[in-house]
Amino acid sequence: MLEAAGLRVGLQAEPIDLLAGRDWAACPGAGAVLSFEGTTRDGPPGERVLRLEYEAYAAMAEPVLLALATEAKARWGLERALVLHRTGAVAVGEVSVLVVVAAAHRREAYAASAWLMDRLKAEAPIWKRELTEQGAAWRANAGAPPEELG
Amino acid sequence: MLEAAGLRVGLQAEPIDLLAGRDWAACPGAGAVLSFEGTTRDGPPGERVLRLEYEAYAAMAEPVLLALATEAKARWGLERALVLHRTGAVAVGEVSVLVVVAAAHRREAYAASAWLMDRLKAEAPIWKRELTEQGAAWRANAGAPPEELG
Amino acid sequence: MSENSVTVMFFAMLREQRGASEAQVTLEGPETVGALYARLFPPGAAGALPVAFAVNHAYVEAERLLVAGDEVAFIPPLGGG
Amino acid sequence: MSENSVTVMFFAMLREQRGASEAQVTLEGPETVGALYARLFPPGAAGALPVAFAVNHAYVEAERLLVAGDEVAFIPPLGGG
Repeated sequence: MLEAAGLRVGLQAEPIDLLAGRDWAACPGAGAVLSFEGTTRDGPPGERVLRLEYEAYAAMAEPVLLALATEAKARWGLERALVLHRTGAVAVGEVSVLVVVAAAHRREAYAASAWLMDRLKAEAPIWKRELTEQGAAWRANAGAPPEELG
Repeated sequence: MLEAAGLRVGLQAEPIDLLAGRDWAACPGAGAVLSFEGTTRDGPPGERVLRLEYEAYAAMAEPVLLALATEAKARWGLERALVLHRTGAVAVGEVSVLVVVAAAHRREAYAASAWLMDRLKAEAPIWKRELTEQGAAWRANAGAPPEELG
Repeated sequence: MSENSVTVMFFAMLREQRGASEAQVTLEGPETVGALYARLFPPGAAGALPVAFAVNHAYVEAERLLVAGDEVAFIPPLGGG
Repeated sequence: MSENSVTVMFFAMLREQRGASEAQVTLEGPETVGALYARLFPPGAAGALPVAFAVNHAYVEAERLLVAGDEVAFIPPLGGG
Protein backbone atom coordinates (compact mmCIF):
# COMPACT_ATOMS: atom_id res chain seq x y z
CA MET A 1 0.00 0.00 0.00
CA LEU A 2 1.19 3.51 -0.81
CA GLU A 3 -0.08 6.68 0.81
CA ALA A 4 0.25 10.39 0.21
CA ALA A 5 -1.76 13.37 1.45
CA GLY A 6 -5.40 12.37 0.98
CA LEU A 7 -4.42 9.41 -1.16
CA ARG A 8 -4.26 5.67 -0.53
CA VAL A 9 -3.66 2.98 -3.15
CA GLY A 10 -2.73 -0.65 -2.91
CA LEU A 11 -2.80 -4.22 -4.08
CA GLN A 12 -4.03 -6.85 -1.68
CA ALA A 13 -4.68 -10.57 -1.65
CA GLU A 14 -7.35 -10.23 1.05
CA PRO A 15 -11.00 -9.30 0.39
CA ILE A 16 -11.60 -5.56 0.05
CA ASP A 17 -13.47 -3.84 2.87
CA LEU A 18 -15.86 -1.28 1.35
CA LEU A 19 -16.77 0.30 4.66
CA ALA A 20 -13.16 0.74 5.78
CA GLY A 21 -12.31 2.41 2.47
CA ARG A 22 -15.33 4.65 2.61
CA ASP A 23 -14.69 5.64 6.22
CA TRP A 24 -11.09 6.49 5.38
CA ALA A 25 -12.25 8.73 2.50
CA ALA A 26 -15.10 10.55 4.24
CA CYS A 27 -14.14 13.91 5.75
CA PRO A 28 -15.81 17.17 6.79
CA GLY A 29 -15.08 18.91 3.47
CA ALA A 30 -16.69 16.17 1.40
CA GLY A 31 -20.32 16.55 0.35
CA ALA A 32 -20.05 13.59 -2.00
CA VAL A 33 -18.48 10.19 -1.39
CA LEU A 34 -18.59 7.87 -4.39
CA SER A 35 -17.60 4.21 -4.09
CA PHE A 36 -17.10 2.15 -7.21
CA GLU A 37 -16.80 -1.61 -6.83
CA GLY A 38 -15.84 -3.82 -9.74
CA THR A 39 -17.19 -7.27 -9.03
CA THR A 40 -16.65 -10.62 -10.65
CA ARG A 41 -19.61 -11.21 -12.90
CA ASP A 42 -20.96 -14.66 -13.58
CA GLY A 43 -21.45 -15.89 -17.14
CA PRO A 44 -24.51 -17.49 -18.74
CA PRO A 45 -25.23 -21.21 -18.27
CA GLY A 46 -22.46 -23.24 -19.90
CA GLU A 47 -20.01 -20.39 -19.33
CA ARG A 48 -20.32 -20.16 -15.58
CA VAL A 49 -17.36 -18.33 -14.11
CA LEU A 50 -15.64 -20.29 -11.36
CA ARG A 51 -13.27 -17.51 -10.36
CA LEU A 52 -10.85 -14.88 -11.60
CA GLU A 53 -7.13 -14.83 -10.94
CA TYR A 54 -5.36 -11.50 -10.94
CA GLU A 55 -1.64 -11.14 -11.45
CA ALA A 56 0.07 -7.80 -10.91
CA TYR A 57 3.48 -6.25 -11.43
CA ALA A 58 3.31 -4.90 -7.93
CA ALA A 59 6.50 -2.84 -7.97
CA MET A 60 5.08 -0.87 -10.90
CA ALA A 61 1.32 -1.13 -10.34
CA GLU A 62 1.24 0.64 -6.98
CA PRO A 63 3.25 3.66 -8.23
CA VAL A 64 1.04 3.80 -11.33
CA LEU A 65 -2.10 3.82 -9.17
CA LEU A 66 -0.63 6.51 -6.92
CA ALA A 67 0.23 8.65 -9.95
CA LEU A 68 -3.34 8.28 -11.27
CA ALA A 69 -4.84 9.14 -7.88
CA THR A 70 -2.54 12.14 -7.58
CA GLU A 71 -3.58 13.42 -10.99
CA ALA A 72 -7.28 12.89 -10.25
CA LYS A 73 -7.01 14.70 -6.92
CA ALA A 74 -5.35 17.71 -8.56
CA ARG A 75 -7.59 17.76 -11.61
CA TRP A 76 -10.93 17.59 -9.77
CA GLY A 77 -9.89 19.10 -6.44
CA LEU A 78 -10.71 15.91 -4.55
CA GLU A 79 -10.58 15.69 -0.79
CA ARG A 80 -9.59 12.01 -0.83
CA ALA A 81 -9.02 9.21 -3.30
CA LEU A 82 -8.54 5.52 -2.57
CA VAL A 83 -7.83 2.72 -5.05
CA LEU A 84 -7.53 -0.90 -3.94
CA HIS A 85 -7.11 -3.87 -6.27
CA ARG A 86 -7.15 -7.57 -5.47
CA THR A 87 -4.47 -10.02 -6.51
CA GLY A 88 -4.78 -13.80 -6.71
CA ALA A 89 -8.06 -15.69 -6.78
CA VAL A 90 -11.29 -13.69 -6.66
CA ALA A 91 -14.57 -15.61 -6.45
CA VAL A 92 -17.74 -14.68 -8.31
CA GLY A 93 -19.50 -11.85 -6.50
CA GLU A 94 -16.34 -10.66 -4.79
CA VAL A 95 -14.92 -7.21 -5.35
CA SER A 96 -11.78 -7.05 -7.51
CA VAL A 97 -11.35 -3.28 -7.40
CA LEU A 98 -12.60 -0.48 -5.15
CA VAL A 99 -12.29 3.20 -6.03
CA VAL A 100 -13.56 5.70 -3.46
CA VAL A 101 -13.39 9.42 -4.08
CA ALA A 102 -14.56 12.19 -1.75
CA ALA A 103 -15.21 15.65 -3.15
CA ALA A 104 -16.99 18.81 -2.12
CA HIS A 105 -19.55 18.32 -4.89
CA ARG A 106 -20.91 15.32 -6.74
CA ARG A 107 -20.00 16.21 -10.33
CA GLU A 108 -16.28 16.17 -9.54
CA ALA A 109 -16.71 12.86 -7.72
CA TYR A 110 -18.39 11.17 -10.70
CA ALA A 111 -15.90 12.54 -13.22
CA ALA A 112 -12.86 11.62 -11.15
CA SER A 113 -14.08 8.11 -10.33
CA ALA A 114 -14.94 7.26 -13.95
CA TRP A 115 -11.60 8.65 -15.12
CA LEU A 116 -9.71 6.66 -12.49
CA MET A 117 -11.37 3.42 -13.58
CA ASP A 118 -10.68 4.15 -17.26
CA ARG A 119 -7.01 4.87 -16.59
CA LEU A 120 -6.60 1.95 -14.19
CA LYS A 121 -7.86 -0.45 -16.85
CA ALA A 122 -5.57 1.10 -19.48
CA GLU A 123 -2.40 1.65 -17.42
CA ALA A 124 -2.15 -0.45 -14.27
CA PRO A 125 0.01 -3.52 -14.97
CA ILE A 126 -2.54 -6.06 -13.79
CA TRP A 127 -3.73 -9.13 -15.67
CA LYS A 128 -6.82 -11.25 -15.33
CA ARG A 129 -7.27 -14.95 -15.97
CA GLU A 130 -10.83 -16.17 -16.08
CA LEU A 131 -11.64 -19.73 -15.06
CA THR A 132 -14.94 -20.93 -16.44
CA GLU A 133 -16.54 -24.31 -16.95
CA GLN A 134 -14.95 -24.14 -20.41
CA GLY A 135 -11.39 -23.69 -19.16
CA ALA A 136 -9.06 -20.79 -18.39
CA ALA A 137 -8.20 -17.76 -20.48
CA TRP A 138 -6.44 -14.43 -20.04
CA ARG A 139 -8.96 -11.62 -20.50
CA ALA A 140 -7.82 -8.25 -21.79
CA ASN A 141 -9.72 -5.03 -21.21
CA ALA A 142 -11.52 -3.61 -24.23
CA GLY A 143 -10.12 -0.35 -25.51
CA ALA A 144 -6.84 -0.70 -23.65
CA PRO A 145 -4.35 -1.94 -26.24
CA PRO A 146 -0.82 -1.71 -24.91
CA GLU A 147 0.05 0.43 -27.94
CA GLU A 148 -1.71 3.34 -26.26
CA LEU A 149 0.87 3.35 -23.51
CA GLY A 150 4.56 4.17 -23.47
CA MET B 1 -40.21 2.37 1.51
CA LEU B 2 -41.39 1.29 -1.93
CA GLU B 3 -40.13 -1.72 -3.84
CA ALA B 4 -40.48 -3.08 -7.35
CA ALA B 5 -38.47 -5.66 -9.30
CA GLY B 6 -34.83 -4.73 -8.71
CA LEU B 7 -35.81 -1.37 -7.22
CA ARG B 8 -35.94 -0.04 -3.70
CA VAL B 9 -36.56 3.59 -2.69
CA GLY B 10 -37.47 5.21 0.58
CA LEU B 11 -37.40 8.04 3.05
CA GLN B 12 -36.14 7.31 6.54
CA ALA B 13 -35.49 9.16 9.76
CA GLU B 14 -32.79 6.66 10.81
CA PRO B 15 -29.15 6.76 9.65
CA ILE B 16 -28.57 5.18 6.26
CA ASP B 17 -26.69 1.87 6.19
CA LEU B 18 -24.33 1.90 3.20
CA LEU B 19 -23.40 -1.75 3.50
CA ALA B 20 -26.99 -2.96 3.71
CA GLY B 21 -27.88 -0.95 0.61
CA ARG B 22 -24.84 -2.18 -1.27
CA ASP B 23 -25.49 -5.81 -0.28
CA TRP B 24 -29.09 -5.52 -1.44
CA ALA B 25 -27.96 -4.17 -4.84
CA ALA B 26 -25.09 -6.58 -5.54
CA CYS B 27 -26.06 -9.58 -7.66
CA PRO B 28 -24.40 -12.14 -9.96
CA GLY B 29 -25.16 -10.16 -13.15
CA ALA B 30 -23.55 -6.98 -11.84
CA GLY B 31 -19.93 -6.26 -12.71
CA ALA B 32 -20.21 -2.72 -11.35
CA VAL B 33 -21.75 -1.53 -8.10
CA LEU B 34 -21.65 2.23 -7.62
CA SER B 35 -22.63 3.81 -4.30
CA PHE B 36 -23.15 7.56 -4.09
CA GLU B 37 -23.43 9.12 -0.66
CA GLY B 38 -24.40 12.74 -0.23
CA THR B 39 -23.04 13.88 3.10
CA THR B 40 -23.57 16.98 5.18
CA ARG B 41 -20.62 19.22 4.53
CA ASP B 42 -19.26 21.56 7.14
CA GLY B 43 -18.81 25.24 6.39
CA PRO B 44 -15.77 27.47 6.92
CA PRO B 45 -15.00 28.95 10.35
CA GLY B 46 -17.77 31.35 11.32
CA GLU B 47 -20.23 29.41 9.19
CA ARG B 48 -19.88 26.05 10.88
CA VAL B 49 -22.85 23.86 10.08
CA LEU B 50 -24.53 22.47 13.17
CA ARG B 51 -26.92 20.19 11.27
CA LEU B 52 -29.36 19.93 8.41
CA GLU B 53 -33.07 19.33 8.73
CA TYR B 54 -34.84 17.62 5.86
CA GLU B 55 -38.57 17.88 5.32
CA ALA B 56 -40.31 15.72 2.72
CA TYR B 57 -43.71 15.39 1.14
CA ALA B 58 -43.53 11.67 1.74
CA ALA B 59 -46.73 10.65 -0.06
CA MET B 60 -45.33 12.18 -3.23
CA ALA B 61 -41.56 11.85 -2.75
CA GLU B 62 -41.47 8.06 -2.58
CA PRO B 63 -43.50 7.60 -5.80
CA VAL B 64 -41.31 10.22 -7.51
CA LEU B 65 -38.17 8.36 -6.45
CA LEU B 66 -39.63 5.05 -7.62
CA ALA B 67 -40.51 6.57 -11.00
CA LEU B 68 -36.96 7.91 -11.37
CA ALA B 69 -35.42 4.55 -10.41
CA THR B 70 -37.76 2.76 -12.83
CA GLU B 71 -36.73 5.08 -15.65
CA ALA B 72 -33.02 4.71 -14.84
CA LYS B 73 -33.27 0.92 -14.72
CA ALA B 74 -34.96 0.80 -18.13
CA ARG B 75 -32.73 3.42 -19.74
CA TRP B 76 -29.38 1.93 -18.67
CA GLY B 77 -30.40 -1.71 -18.29
CA LEU B 78 -29.57 -1.72 -14.59
CA GLU B 79 -29.67 -4.87 -12.50
CA ARG B 80 -30.64 -2.97 -9.34
CA ALA B 81 -31.23 0.58 -8.17
CA LEU B 82 -31.67 1.82 -4.62
CA VAL B 83 -32.40 5.37 -3.46
CA LEU B 84 -32.68 6.25 0.23
CA HIS B 85 -33.11 9.76 1.63
CA ARG B 86 -33.05 10.94 5.22
CA THR B 87 -35.72 13.07 6.83
CA GLY B 88 -35.41 15.15 9.97
CA ALA B 89 -32.11 16.18 11.56
CA VAL B 90 -28.89 15.06 9.88
CA ALA B 91 -25.61 15.86 11.61
CA VAL B 92 -22.45 17.02 9.86
CA GLY B 93 -20.68 14.03 8.32
CA GLU B 94 -23.84 11.93 8.18
CA VAL B 95 -25.28 10.68 4.93
CA SER B 96 -28.43 12.44 3.72
CA VAL B 97 -28.87 10.44 0.51
CA LEU B 98 -27.63 7.09 -0.76
CA VAL B 99 -27.96 5.99 -4.38
CA VAL B 100 -26.67 2.51 -5.24
CA VAL B 101 -26.85 1.16 -8.76
CA ALA B 102 -25.69 -2.25 -9.98
CA ALA B 103 -25.06 -2.80 -13.68
CA ALA B 104 -23.29 -5.29 -15.90
CA HIS B 105 -20.73 -2.62 -16.88
CA ARG B 106 -19.38 0.49 -15.24
CA ARG B 107 -20.32 3.13 -17.82
CA GLU B 108 -24.02 2.47 -17.36
CA ALA B 109 -23.58 2.58 -13.59
CA TYR B 110 -21.90 6.00 -13.65
CA ALA B 111 -24.42 7.48 -16.09
CA ALA B 112 -27.44 6.15 -14.23
CA SER B 113 -26.21 7.21 -10.80
CA ALA B 114 -25.36 10.77 -11.91
CA TRP B 115 -28.71 11.06 -13.67
CA LEU B 116 -30.59 9.80 -10.61
CA MET B 117 -28.92 12.39 -8.39
CA ASP B 118 -29.65 15.19 -10.88
CA ARG B 119 -33.30 14.23 -11.14
CA LEU B 120 -33.70 13.64 -7.40
CA LYS B 121 -32.46 17.16 -6.69
CA ALA B 122 -34.75 18.63 -9.35
CA GLU B 123 -37.91 16.59 -8.74
CA ALA B 124 -38.13 14.92 -5.35
CA PRO B 125 -40.28 17.05 -3.04
CA ILE B 126 -37.73 17.32 -0.26
CA TRP B 127 -36.52 20.49 1.43
CA LYS B 128 -33.42 21.32 3.43
CA ARG B 129 -32.96 23.73 6.29
CA GLU B 130 -29.39 24.45 7.28
CA LEU B 131 -28.57 25.37 10.86
CA THR B 132 -25.27 27.18 11.17
CA GLU B 133 -23.65 29.33 13.80
CA GLN B 134 -25.28 32.24 11.92
CA GLY B 135 -28.82 30.90 12.20
CA ALA B 136 -31.16 28.77 10.10
CA ALA B 137 -32.05 29.04 6.42
CA TRP B 138 -33.81 26.99 3.78
CA ARG B 139 -31.31 25.95 1.11
CA ALA B 140 -32.47 25.37 -2.43
CA ASN B 141 -30.59 23.26 -4.94
CA ALA B 142 -28.81 25.15 -7.68
CA GLY B 143 -30.23 24.61 -11.15
CA ALA B 144 -33.48 23.17 -9.90
CA PRO B 145 -36.00 26.00 -10.11
CA PRO B 146 -39.51 24.73 -9.60
CA GLU B 147 -40.42 26.27 -12.98
CA GLU B 148 -38.67 23.34 -14.65
CA LEU B 149 -41.26 20.97 -13.27
CA GLY B 150 -44.94 20.53 -13.97
CA MET C 1 -65.07 20.18 4.88
CA SER C 2 -67.26 21.77 2.25
CA GLU C 3 -68.46 19.82 -0.78
CA ASN C 4 -66.25 21.92 -3.04
CA SER C 5 -63.03 21.90 -1.05
CA VAL C 6 -59.52 20.66 -1.66
CA THR C 7 -56.75 19.73 0.74
CA VAL C 8 -53.74 22.01 0.43
CA MET C 9 -50.32 20.94 1.71
CA PHE C 10 -47.71 23.47 2.82
CA PHE C 11 -44.01 22.69 3.06
CA ALA C 12 -40.80 24.35 4.19
CA MET C 13 -40.98 28.18 4.08
CA LEU C 14 -44.62 28.09 2.96
CA ARG C 15 -45.50 25.91 5.94
CA GLU C 16 -43.70 28.32 8.24
CA GLN C 17 -45.53 31.32 6.72
CA ARG C 18 -48.91 29.65 7.05
CA GLY C 19 -48.16 28.27 10.46
CA ALA C 20 -49.81 25.05 9.27
CA SER C 21 -48.82 22.04 7.23
CA GLU C 22 -52.20 21.59 5.61
CA ALA C 23 -55.58 23.25 5.19
CA GLN C 24 -59.00 22.59 3.69
CA VAL C 25 -59.77 25.33 1.18
CA THR C 26 -63.08 25.88 -0.61
CA LEU C 27 -62.70 26.41 -4.35
CA GLU C 28 -64.09 29.64 -5.84
CA GLY C 29 -65.93 28.18 -8.81
CA PRO C 30 -63.66 26.71 -11.52
CA GLU C 31 -60.23 27.46 -10.17
CA THR C 32 -56.78 26.47 -11.41
CA VAL C 33 -53.98 25.44 -9.08
CA GLY C 34 -52.07 28.58 -10.11
CA ALA C 35 -55.03 30.79 -9.27
CA LEU C 36 -55.42 29.10 -5.90
CA TYR C 37 -51.79 29.79 -5.10
CA ALA C 38 -52.16 33.46 -6.07
CA ARG C 39 -55.21 33.66 -3.81
CA LEU C 40 -53.45 32.13 -0.80
CA PHE C 41 -50.05 33.77 -1.40
CA PRO C 42 -50.79 37.05 -3.25
CA PRO C 43 -48.09 38.02 -5.76
CA GLY C 44 -45.94 40.84 -4.44
CA ALA C 45 -46.81 40.04 -0.86
CA ALA C 46 -43.94 39.17 1.44
CA GLY C 47 -43.08 35.53 1.06
CA ALA C 48 -44.59 34.93 -2.39
CA LEU C 49 -42.21 32.41 -3.95
CA PRO C 50 -41.72 30.80 -7.33
CA VAL C 51 -43.32 27.43 -6.82
CA ALA C 52 -44.21 24.32 -8.76
CA PHE C 53 -47.57 22.62 -8.38
CA ALA C 54 -48.61 19.09 -7.59
CA VAL C 55 -52.07 17.57 -7.55
CA ASN C 56 -52.64 14.14 -6.09
CA HIS C 57 -48.87 13.54 -5.79
CA ALA C 58 -47.96 14.39 -9.38
CA TYR C 59 -46.53 17.56 -10.86
CA VAL C 60 -49.02 19.59 -12.92
CA GLU C 61 -49.06 22.87 -14.85
CA ALA C 62 -50.36 26.06 -13.22
CA GLU C 63 -53.38 25.86 -15.55
CA ARG C 64 -54.61 22.58 -14.09
CA LEU C 65 -58.26 22.93 -12.98
CA LEU C 66 -58.92 21.65 -9.50
CA VAL C 67 -61.81 19.42 -8.50
CA ALA C 68 -63.27 18.77 -5.09
CA GLY C 69 -61.22 16.33 -3.08
CA ASP C 70 -57.89 17.03 -4.81
CA GLU C 71 -54.76 17.01 -2.72
CA VAL C 72 -52.93 20.15 -3.78
CA ALA C 73 -49.30 20.95 -2.95
CA PHE C 74 -47.28 24.06 -3.61
CA ILE C 75 -43.66 23.04 -4.16
CA PRO C 76 -41.13 25.71 -3.16
CA PRO C 77 -37.53 25.43 -4.39
CA LEU C 78 -36.28 21.94 -3.62
CA GLY C 79 -33.35 21.03 -1.40
CA GLY C 80 -33.12 17.24 -1.49
CA GLY C 81 -29.84 15.42 -1.96
CA MET D 1 24.85 -11.88 -13.89
CA SER D 2 27.04 -10.38 -16.62
CA GLU D 3 28.21 -6.80 -16.46
CA ASN D 4 25.95 -5.89 -19.36
CA SER D 5 22.75 -7.61 -18.31
CA VAL D 6 19.23 -6.45 -17.53
CA THR D 7 16.49 -8.07 -15.47
CA VAL D 8 13.47 -8.97 -17.58
CA MET D 9 10.04 -9.54 -15.98
CA PHE D 10 7.45 -11.79 -17.60
CA PHE D 11 3.76 -11.61 -16.77
CA ALA D 12 0.56 -13.43 -17.62
CA MET D 13 0.72 -15.27 -20.98
CA LEU D 14 4.35 -14.25 -21.50
CA ARG D 15 5.26 -15.72 -18.12
CA GLU D 16 3.46 -18.92 -19.04
CA GLN D 17 5.27 -19.12 -22.40
CA ARG D 18 8.67 -18.54 -20.83
CA GLY D 19 7.95 -20.79 -17.89
CA ALA D 20 9.60 -18.14 -15.72
CA SER D 21 8.61 -14.86 -14.16
CA GLU D 22 11.98 -13.21 -14.61
CA ALA D 23 15.35 -13.69 -16.27
CA GLN D 24 18.76 -12.05 -16.49
CA VAL D 25 19.50 -11.26 -20.12
CA THR D 26 22.80 -9.98 -21.53
CA LEU D 27 22.38 -7.02 -23.87
CA GLU D 28 23.74 -7.36 -27.41
CA GLY D 29 25.58 -4.06 -27.67
CA PRO D 30 23.29 -0.98 -27.74
CA GLU D 31 19.84 -2.54 -27.68
CA THR D 32 16.41 -0.98 -27.44
CA VAL D 33 13.62 -2.47 -25.35
CA GLY D 34 11.70 -3.17 -28.58
CA ALA D 35 14.66 -5.01 -30.07
CA LEU D 36 15.08 -7.07 -26.90
CA TYR D 37 11.43 -8.11 -27.07
CA ALA D 38 11.79 -9.13 -30.74
CA ARG D 39 14.87 -11.16 -29.80
CA LEU D 40 13.13 -13.00 -26.93
CA PHE D 41 9.75 -13.34 -28.65
CA PRO D 42 10.46 -13.38 -32.41
CA PRO D 43 7.73 -11.72 -34.48
CA GLY D 44 5.60 -14.28 -36.25
CA ALA D 45 6.48 -16.98 -33.74
CA ALA D 46 3.62 -18.53 -31.83
CA GLY D 47 2.75 -16.35 -28.88
CA ALA D 48 4.25 -13.08 -30.10
CA LEU D 49 1.89 -10.48 -28.71
CA PRO D 50 1.37 -6.76 -29.03
CA VAL D 51 2.98 -5.48 -25.85
CA ALA D 52 3.86 -2.24 -24.15
CA PHE D 53 7.23 -1.69 -22.51
CA ALA D 54 8.29 -0.57 -19.07
CA VAL D 55 11.76 0.17 -17.76
CA ASN D 56 12.36 0.65 -14.06
CA HIS D 57 8.59 0.67 -13.38
CA ALA D 58 7.63 3.34 -15.92
CA TYR D 59 6.19 3.00 -19.41
CA VAL D 60 8.66 3.77 -22.20
CA GLU D 61 8.68 3.78 -26.00
CA ALA D 62 9.98 0.77 -27.94
CA GLU D 63 12.98 2.89 -28.98
CA ARG D 64 14.23 3.28 -25.43
CA LEU D 65 17.88 2.17 -25.18
CA LEU D 66 18.59 -0.19 -22.33
CA VAL D 67 21.47 0.10 -19.93
CA ALA D 68 22.97 -2.51 -17.65
CA GLY D 69 20.94 -3.04 -14.50
CA ASP D 70 17.61 -1.90 -15.96
CA GLU D 71 14.47 -3.72 -14.86
CA VAL D 72 12.61 -4.38 -18.09
CA ALA D 73 9.00 -5.52 -18.34
CA PHE D 74 6.97 -6.54 -21.35
CA ILE D 75 3.37 -5.56 -20.72
CA PRO D 76 0.82 -7.76 -22.50
CA PRO D 77 -2.79 -6.58 -22.84
CA LEU D 78 -4.03 -5.48 -19.44
CA GLY D 79 -6.94 -6.96 -17.52
CA GLY D 80 -7.16 -4.97 -14.29
CA GLY D 81 -10.43 -3.66 -12.95
